[in-house]
Amino acid sequence: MYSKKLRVVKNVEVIPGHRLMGLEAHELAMAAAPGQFLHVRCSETLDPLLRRPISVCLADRERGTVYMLYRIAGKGTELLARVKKGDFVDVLGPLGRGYSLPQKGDGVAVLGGGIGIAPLYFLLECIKGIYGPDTDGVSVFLGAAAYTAIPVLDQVRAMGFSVHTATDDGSGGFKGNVVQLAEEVLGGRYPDRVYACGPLPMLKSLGQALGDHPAAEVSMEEHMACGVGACLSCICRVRAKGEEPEYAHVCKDGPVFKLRDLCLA
Amino acid sequence: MYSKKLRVVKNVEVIPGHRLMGLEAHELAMAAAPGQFLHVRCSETLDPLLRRPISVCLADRERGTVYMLYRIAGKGTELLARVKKGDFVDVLGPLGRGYSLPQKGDGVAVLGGGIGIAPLYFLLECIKGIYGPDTDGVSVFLGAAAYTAIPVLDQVRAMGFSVHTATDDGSGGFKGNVVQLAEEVLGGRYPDRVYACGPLPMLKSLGQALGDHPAAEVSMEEHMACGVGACLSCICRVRAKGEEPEYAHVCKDGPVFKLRDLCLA
Amino acid sequence: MKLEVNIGGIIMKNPVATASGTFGFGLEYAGFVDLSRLGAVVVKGTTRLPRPGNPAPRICETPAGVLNAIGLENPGVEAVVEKYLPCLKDYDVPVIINIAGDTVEDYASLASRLDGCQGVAGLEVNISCPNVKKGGMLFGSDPDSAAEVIREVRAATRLPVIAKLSPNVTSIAAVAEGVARAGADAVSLINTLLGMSIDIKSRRPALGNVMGGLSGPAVRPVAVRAVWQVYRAVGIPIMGMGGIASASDALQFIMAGASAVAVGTANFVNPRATVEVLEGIESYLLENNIRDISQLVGAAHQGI
Amino acid sequence: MKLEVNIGGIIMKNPVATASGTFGFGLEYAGFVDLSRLGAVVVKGTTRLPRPGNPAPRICETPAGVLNAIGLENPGVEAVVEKYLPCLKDYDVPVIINIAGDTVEDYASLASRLDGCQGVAGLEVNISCPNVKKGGMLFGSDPDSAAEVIREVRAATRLPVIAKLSPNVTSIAAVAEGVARAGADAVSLINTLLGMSIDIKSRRPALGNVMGGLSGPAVRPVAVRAVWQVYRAVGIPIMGMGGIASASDALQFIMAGASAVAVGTANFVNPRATVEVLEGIESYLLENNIRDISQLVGAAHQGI
Ligand SMILES: Cc1cc2nc3c(=O)[nH]c(=O)nc-3n(C[C@H](O)[C@H](O)[C@H](O)COP(=O)(O)OP(=O)(O)OC[C@H]3O[C@@H](n4cnc5c(N)ncnc54)[C@H](O)[C@@H]3O)c2cc1C
Ligand SMILES: Cc1cc2nc3c(=O)[nH]c(=O)nc-3n(C[C@H](O)[C@H](O)[C@H](O)COP(=O)(O)OP(=O)(O)OC[C@H]3O[C@@H](n4cnc5c(N)ncnc54)[C@H](O)[C@@H]3O)c2cc1C
Ligand SMILES: Cc1cc2nc3c(=O)[nH]c(=O)nc-3n(C[C@H](O)[C@H](O)[C@H](O)COP(=O)(O)O)c2cc1C
Ligand SMILES: Cc1cc2nc3c(=O)[nH]c(=O)nc-3n(C[C@H](O)[C@H](O)[C@H](O)COP(=O)(O)O)c2cc1C
Ligand code: FES
Ligand code: FES
Repeated sequence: MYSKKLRVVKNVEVIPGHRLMGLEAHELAMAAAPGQFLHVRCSETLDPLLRRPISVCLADRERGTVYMLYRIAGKGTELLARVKKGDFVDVLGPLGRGYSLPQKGDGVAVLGGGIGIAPLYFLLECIKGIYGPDTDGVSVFLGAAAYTAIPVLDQVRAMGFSVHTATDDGSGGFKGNVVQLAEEVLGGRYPDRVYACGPLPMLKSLGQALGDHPAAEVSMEEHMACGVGACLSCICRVRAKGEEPEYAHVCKDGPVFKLRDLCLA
Repeated sequence: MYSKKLRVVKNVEVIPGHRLMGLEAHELAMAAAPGQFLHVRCSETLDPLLRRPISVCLADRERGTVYMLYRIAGKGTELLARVKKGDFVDVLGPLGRGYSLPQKGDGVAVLGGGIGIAPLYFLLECIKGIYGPDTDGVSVFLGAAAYTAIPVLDQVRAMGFSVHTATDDGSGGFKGNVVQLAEEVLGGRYPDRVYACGPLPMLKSLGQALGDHPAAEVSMEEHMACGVGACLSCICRVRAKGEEPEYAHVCKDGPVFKLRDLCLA
Repeated sequence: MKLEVNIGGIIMKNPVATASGTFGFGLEYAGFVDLSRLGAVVVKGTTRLPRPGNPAPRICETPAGVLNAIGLENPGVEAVVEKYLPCLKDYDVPVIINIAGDTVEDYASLASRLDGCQGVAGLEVNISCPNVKKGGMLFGSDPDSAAEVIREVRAATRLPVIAKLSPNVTSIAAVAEGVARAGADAVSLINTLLGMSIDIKSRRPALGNVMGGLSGPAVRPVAVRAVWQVYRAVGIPIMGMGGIASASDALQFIMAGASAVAVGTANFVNPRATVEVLEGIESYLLENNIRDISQLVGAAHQGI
Repeated sequence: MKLEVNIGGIIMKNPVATASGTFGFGLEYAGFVDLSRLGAVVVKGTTRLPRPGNPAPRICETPAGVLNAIGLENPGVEAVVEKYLPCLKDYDVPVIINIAGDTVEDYASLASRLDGCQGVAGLEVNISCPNVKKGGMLFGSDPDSAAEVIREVRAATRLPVIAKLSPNVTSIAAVAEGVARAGADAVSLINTLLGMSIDIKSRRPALGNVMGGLSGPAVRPVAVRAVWQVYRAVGIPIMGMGGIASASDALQFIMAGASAVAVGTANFVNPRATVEVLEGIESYLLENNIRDISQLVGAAHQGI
């Protein structure tokens, strides 16, 4: 875990409003695990003040490059979009606890909603590394508002996975959301390993679909200040024993949690 | 007077720590007079918040380009230095009251200390326009800490003026300040027209040297918020009749004042 | 779409005004903004006699904010009435005079001088200026003294009276209650936060007057909170201000309970800020199918 | 060069501490900063019993600032003593426990529990937290109730007692005088400014707890002013904080009268902020030929 100014080697649009940034970061590339995130300064001035959490989308260990796939959502990501190749970006990371990797042969379902693909892309790379060419047991479900709004879809396909798509407007694949799609494709029989990342409503409906699935893991989002567990701002509710609410901290205890430990209602 | 985002056509270092920025601005180039200034946003974010006043250093009416010569002094000018050709900069102007131009044949002395050359450069261009090739009656005195720290010296020389230089460290020309230099060269006989811009101590000693000179004009600096006379922040003391202090507003009543109207003590 | 609001008897055709002291007497910005498009112009703090204001430096930039110590420089009420008001008559916009004094009598005398003056739509009573030695914020620091000033002003004029409150108090709601009981038709808040900055090179205060008033985006959360608290405490209309630079900033104030808003420091950064705030509010109403801006006033209190 | 300062009996080897609640229990930042280099570590607000804190969202960014409504989530004093203090023993740094309670008795009981506890250098008494329903800022809003808490704490412990003051008052100097008379060995200021933000999409308060505390560079001018005023009012040492992000920020506080400073929100932006502030202060002293940091304390008051 370190804080450094990293040289930008790439910062390009992948689909409208979504960009891929590559950073020269040998140590970071070695250290990062799928599901972990970087805490990024988007400006050197005091506005915006706080860092922005962005998942590691890929760590190319050979070249020493770390990638972030990000959606332009507001002030911070807009400034990030303007950074040019050769500029430097101040990054803290890798932070948080990532996904636990499957063992070769485990049945796997991966569900990504919108920009939720970002950490899953890294996960899929790792799964490919573990599984080799035989990834039949791995089903990937990606969704977005429209077919052209699913980021890095071709790249995921190019990894060799069988990818099912869902779109709200029916412009490609299943018309509906990824959870409905997975339900339909899997016929309600979820494999040993389920990994997801996406908007809260998607995670909620996945929770309903999966019930008490022992290994399903999801990545959570919450507004963050420190990113290292010091400020106690990034809470999410977890199942509690008593009456009092119990909270976990997304930046430190997560961002990846076992779905059944969460209290998403 | 308008507020616009102008395209940057040039932003280059002229001497260490000093840069020249050219802006595509036809209207502004037509409207600007020497001594007037622009009020420049150095960042699109809220930090730094206020605009920075920078003199018009040259208005090229034919090409429709306005130039600013600036010293990197802090946060705002540092951000300005990073702006690239093709970027846009938000500018308000031309603001304030400039120098009154001499009539052909008037004896003229121009004194610039450090970055104080910026508005005087434009003034000299205008004087050249009025006087034609015969600029014998015009003496230019430029000073800085060291010879290599006098901005655009060669360019002023190239205009055809006889330029005298003063340096604190004696690295070029007279060892001392511009006022002492002018005193020496002119033998205490100041011409009809005296124009100056530079740090406050320089203007103060010029005031002492000139006594009640009826036409000497100097450009003043004060921290500004609005730049248009609305906030009443940019005061300088002027000679008052009564006991109470009397203030003028640099952005509106100046930045150029008759030296004898000011209360610089 | 209805944008008109009524601030204690002042009919504004839309909720966007200028904050006193940041817009001169209106004319300084007339080249950038058609004053007739504004809901109201609130002019610079005006005193009985002319005042030179504080020594330099009067302004100092801070993170996302500005400290000022102008010290109520103004030409005095007679010059305002004779020189500035006539120029503003060319515009179709209510003019609100911000008045300030050293004593309760000063306020009362200003109020009666301006009573019945052509072209004056209302008075904003500045009991919250941090930059003067006497009067100003001292009056606004305590519900009783604040009420006393308002009572006397109320008695001296038939004009709508807006009390301008200071955030530098333990309970702004208590002061609001005080002035409401004393007869204020509306309140405006917030004036600047008391602050200071030190120049570490000279090891001296950065402002000539040592302390100053903090304004700009930096103070917006304090201002929104103040509007929220005052909305719950009193029933009179609120003019909200403090760090408004965009329509979404302004909407925060409206949802917190302000019927109108004023743009201050942002004018320095963007001379067209007032009009852009107005246009942004219009778009928001349109996009959200809201017919009348009053539907949004205090909307964020629902269920809390 | 002498950097050592004495804050009411706590000897700090240099004037740079961490602000409570922004540095966890110290260990979260141990990977970035050698804790032994710091003047002091002030830990998260600690209560008698564990507290879950407020519902989400707990944080919201504002211009050059941050609103938080953590609500004193903490594991309770027993866990702090048993789990966290032992880990901090490995570092050569005084540990100051920030204590908070709903009642005066809570404070007294915390103070006596921590009295004589190995590894505790002093107590910072948080009578200024804006994010809890009972206690907190309510105690700090009035000189008398503030003094009452400090008096009881003073009676319950032999440890140095630092009263942490709220800026949300009409006169912070009056509160400082109250706690000084009640036996506080030092004061620290400022805690956060009461603020709020509204999410205009949902038309709801942006924080789960409605209002929150504003911190970060935005509040620095208010904090420097508070230090300036309190320095003139009381003789006990001041720990200054509020928006410090750089050495020059810290020097402003020192010249205004703070003997020590604490870095808060800036840690989130730059985890090495504390050490960088310290190094910058060292350079300033060196460049300006100042042998002892104490020569700078209150320097800006000279002649005013
Ligand atoms: C662990 C984690 C990993 C993430 N990974 C990615 C990723 O790989 N790609 C990507 O595009 N986005 C990711 N996000 C979301 C991303 O952090 C936000 O989109 C981003 O912070 C928005 O900042 P902004 O300034 O552009 O928007 P603004 O709306 O201007 O931000 C204002 C404030 O809200 C916070 N905020 C806004 N949206 C979110 C959000 N969804 N989650 C947390 N804080 C938010 C910002 O951090 C900032 O403090 C991730 C979030 C988390 C918590
Ligand atoms: C009428 C006028 C014309 C000017 N023309 C030029 C020019 O042509 N070239 C040039 O290099 N400089 C010029 N200056 C000075 C220039 O405005 C400052 O150097 C600049 O504002 C510094 O900003 P900063 O953010 O880099 O420095 P910072 O020190 O970070 O600025 C902090 C604050 O102080 C103000 N400030 C700092 N120094 C000055 C100053 N000397 N005068 C006024 N405000 C100041 C800034 O505007 C800002 O609000 C002019 C100033 C005035 C008033
Ligand atoms: C330079 C300046 C001068 C001001 N003068 C006055 C004044 O004369 N009377 C007054 O009531 N408020 C005055 N104010 C306060 C503003 O009207 C407003 O209440 C405050 O600045 C908060 O709004 P803002 O953050 O949008 O600027 C002044 C503010 C500034 C920045
Ligand atoms: C997230 C957060 C949590 C805080 N928790 C506490 C606390 O538990 N006790 C306390 O006295 N102050 C707390 N504070 C206030 C800080 O200690 C400090 O007084 C304030 O933030 C101003 O300093 P800054 O601007 O450098 O952050 C907290 C501040 C923040 C931002
Ligand atoms: S962001 Fe600070 S604890 Fe998670
Ligand atoms: S800068 Fe506002 S009056 Fe001059």
